[in-house]
Amino acid sequence: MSSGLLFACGGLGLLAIGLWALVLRAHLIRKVLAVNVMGSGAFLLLVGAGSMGETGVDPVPQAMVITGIVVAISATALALALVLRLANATGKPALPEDRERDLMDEGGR
Amino acid sequence: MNTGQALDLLLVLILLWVAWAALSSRDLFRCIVMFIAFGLVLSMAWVRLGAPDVALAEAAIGAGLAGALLLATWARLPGKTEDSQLDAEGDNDED
Amino acid sequence: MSEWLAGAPWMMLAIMLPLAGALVAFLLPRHSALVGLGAGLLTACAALAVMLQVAADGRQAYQLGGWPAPLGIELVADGLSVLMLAMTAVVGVAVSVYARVYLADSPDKVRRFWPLWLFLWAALNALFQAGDAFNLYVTLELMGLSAVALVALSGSGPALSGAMRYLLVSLLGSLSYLVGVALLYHAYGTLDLALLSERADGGLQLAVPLGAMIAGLLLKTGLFPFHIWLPPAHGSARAPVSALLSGLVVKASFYLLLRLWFTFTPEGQGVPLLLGSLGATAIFWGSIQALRQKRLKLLVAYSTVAQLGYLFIAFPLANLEPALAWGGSIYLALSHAMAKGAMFLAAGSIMTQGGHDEIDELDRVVERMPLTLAAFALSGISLAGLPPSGGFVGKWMLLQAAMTQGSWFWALVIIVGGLLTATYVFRVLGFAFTKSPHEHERHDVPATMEWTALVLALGAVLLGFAAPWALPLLEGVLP
Amino acid sequence: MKTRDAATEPGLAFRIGLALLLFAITAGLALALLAEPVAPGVAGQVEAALGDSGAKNHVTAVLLNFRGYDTLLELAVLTSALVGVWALGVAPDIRETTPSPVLLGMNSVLIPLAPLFCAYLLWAGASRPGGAFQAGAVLAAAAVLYNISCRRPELRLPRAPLRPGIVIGLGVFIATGFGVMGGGRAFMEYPAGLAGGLILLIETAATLSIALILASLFVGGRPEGEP
Repeated sequence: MSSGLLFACGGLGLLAIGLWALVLRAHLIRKVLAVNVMGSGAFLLLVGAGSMGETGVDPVPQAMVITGIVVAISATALALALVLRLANATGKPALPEDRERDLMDEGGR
Repeated sequence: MNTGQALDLLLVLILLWVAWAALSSRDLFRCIVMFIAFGLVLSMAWVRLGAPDVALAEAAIGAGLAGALLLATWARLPGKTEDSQLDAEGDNDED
Repeated sequence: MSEWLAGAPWMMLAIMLPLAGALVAFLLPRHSALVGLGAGLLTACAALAVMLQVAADGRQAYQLGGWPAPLGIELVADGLSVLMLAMTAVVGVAVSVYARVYLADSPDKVRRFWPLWLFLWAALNALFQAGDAFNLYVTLELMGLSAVALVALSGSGPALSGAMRYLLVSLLGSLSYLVGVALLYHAYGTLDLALLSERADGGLQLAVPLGAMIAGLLLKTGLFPFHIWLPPAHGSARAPVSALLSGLVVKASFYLLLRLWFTFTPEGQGVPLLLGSLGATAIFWGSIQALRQKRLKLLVAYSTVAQLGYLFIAFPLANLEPALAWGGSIYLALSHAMAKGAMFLAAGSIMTQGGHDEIDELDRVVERMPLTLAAFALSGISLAGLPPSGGFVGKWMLLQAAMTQGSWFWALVIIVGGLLTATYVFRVLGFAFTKSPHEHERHDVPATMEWTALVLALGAVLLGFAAPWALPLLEGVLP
Repeated sequence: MKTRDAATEPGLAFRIGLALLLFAITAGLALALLAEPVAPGVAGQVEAALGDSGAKNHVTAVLLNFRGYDTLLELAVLTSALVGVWALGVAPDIRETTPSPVLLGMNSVLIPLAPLFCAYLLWAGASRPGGAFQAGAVLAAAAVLYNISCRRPELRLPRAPLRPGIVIGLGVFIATGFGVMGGGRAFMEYPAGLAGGLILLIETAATLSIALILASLFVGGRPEGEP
């Protein structure tokens, strides 16, 4: 089993874990974390699968992933700014349909 | 299976475990810390995949700045107690 | 004429002009409306020039950086691309003119609207001309982020939660698309769509990535049952933004879906039948929800859910009658963009005038704003598919495709959907002619707003006459 | 522990259904991943054209030259995210707190080092791992640390050149793309001898913008006084 395939499979695992949390968690910061984990999974799949075929490293998937990382931080920043505005406007960092749900936020200490 | 592959397998398992911890802990602060750790483990994975450029970007942006953003947002959420503050990242005890 | 046309790289300009415009509008916040309108007009000219080029000389390609694919990225424009570019130009200019007046009372919003809208315009034009699978991902993200920020611009609680949900859905859709790109590159070693089309030979290696990409795009297009995010986002944004989202942004992901379908021409009847059934369900569900809405903008937003359903009826019909089915679907997309754009703009004028958009409190709005109501009615005519509108041409082609192959079920869906559309449009018109028992505040609406909506709605009706010129552009594009 | 409201939480059946769906999706993706044959990517072509690209690092050559258009749009994504965050409103209040001495001590070492490290990454990017995005991120991290350690409003990010600094990366990228046209060259087609210098120019401007944008994103909104 090549390490490319191994990491690509790890990427699939991250996609599944992330999607699970994206659907089930109500707290919006958790949803943002979930999307980021999914994104990392897709990136691992991109580079892992790209380095399965032949010897040597293909720089194109790597360049795509660097692009993807910057896109991901942009989306994360916009999402977090929205979470904050939404929480300030409605009192809870959750979508209206999830407002009654357990947000699993115990303050941290 | 040689040493390199064993290391890779270990790295993937840690990666999955850290991701799971970042998404399922009941303590949101801990989740964010785990997410930063996730970014660091991931950048090791990039090194193993022969992608040092990606590893640098991941460590700086994916773990560092995304983590700082998440912590800042978390600290600014309404209803936080006074002592849950932004610079907890510098000297916190991980619960 | 064609020498003058060939002299400039219009395809690239149609992307770079709005991008540069966005930067200048952001840099000079006090002049953003002027910069934005200027850049918008230039962009529209560039898009129309691409259209003329393609109409004269057929498919066009442009190598960015001078590197040929697969090493570099190529821009590609064919008949389908230029129809979408032209649709964006027409709706974009109308919305720009409207927005300049509509937002004039809040200088804050003006400054934020223009850079975002120009980023969105650049993303749309880039998407319609992209020939590279990964470049498409970047354009999808640029489009998604600027669209989400535009929704949030209104600042209200519902708009913020609508924007948030929209952002999550949009990111999930793009990620699903990206997974498909990763697997395609893994299997075929290229990102160039033309090369992929040659190399892809079916089997799991094609089916799985294509499925992931299509699923992501369905989510972004808002096809039933993935439409949940659409009405809150489209209904809570400011009127010009709603017009852009319902008119253009959902069409962009639909365009990409068609592009992938035409590139890979998947076999089998199961998926087309599924897409068609979801489309039929969307028509009924969206129309019934539209009928039940109390707020005008939500009614118009649910109408988008229903009309998007029509676009997917083409999939099961295309097997035997590809030209009629795809042509009808694409023509419906074009006319829906104009009609729905006009309808949201008209709704915005009504809201500005009365300070609310409760349907049963419209209170004889016809007396005060006959032009706006005419715009609403005309766009309703196109949505319902009455002649000679663009909507009529599109639905008639779909109907013909269904009749010639004896698919009475799809024909019935098309006809009943049209009747339902007419019903919810007339419900609004009815209240616009009745007096409400309550008193309402009244504001003046600038004539520009009323006229822009009317011109766009007229365009949607007259689009029917453009069919003999527009449809031949699609020759060679359809599978 | 909060009490869970059973009625609003997704039930067991939903979770099982979701798990099955995720398993099916993952299995499908894995099957496609394992299917044969696998085609080689475009690594060979990158290698062959590397000499004309103006960069020795393969990834930099792809990012700034062969697929530079992707990078240009990616900068647009980053800029649009900032415009979007600023459109949401003024930056939220940052609570006045005294940062810990440990952090302050660390910062007095880290912040001066950051520009050095940034310059190294930018310069190294041409031949070794590094480049504009990593360099920009390091600079932004320094700004974030600075922001955390001195939280007095007058010590926040510099104000006057903020907007020009934010757009300069994308602006220089686009301007260079147009600038090299002529003599039959396409948009962004860098002349062979000049490619290295032009890439460095673009990367330097991009680093500055990326740093400013990332740091401004951390602030979470429009700085007070920005129109």
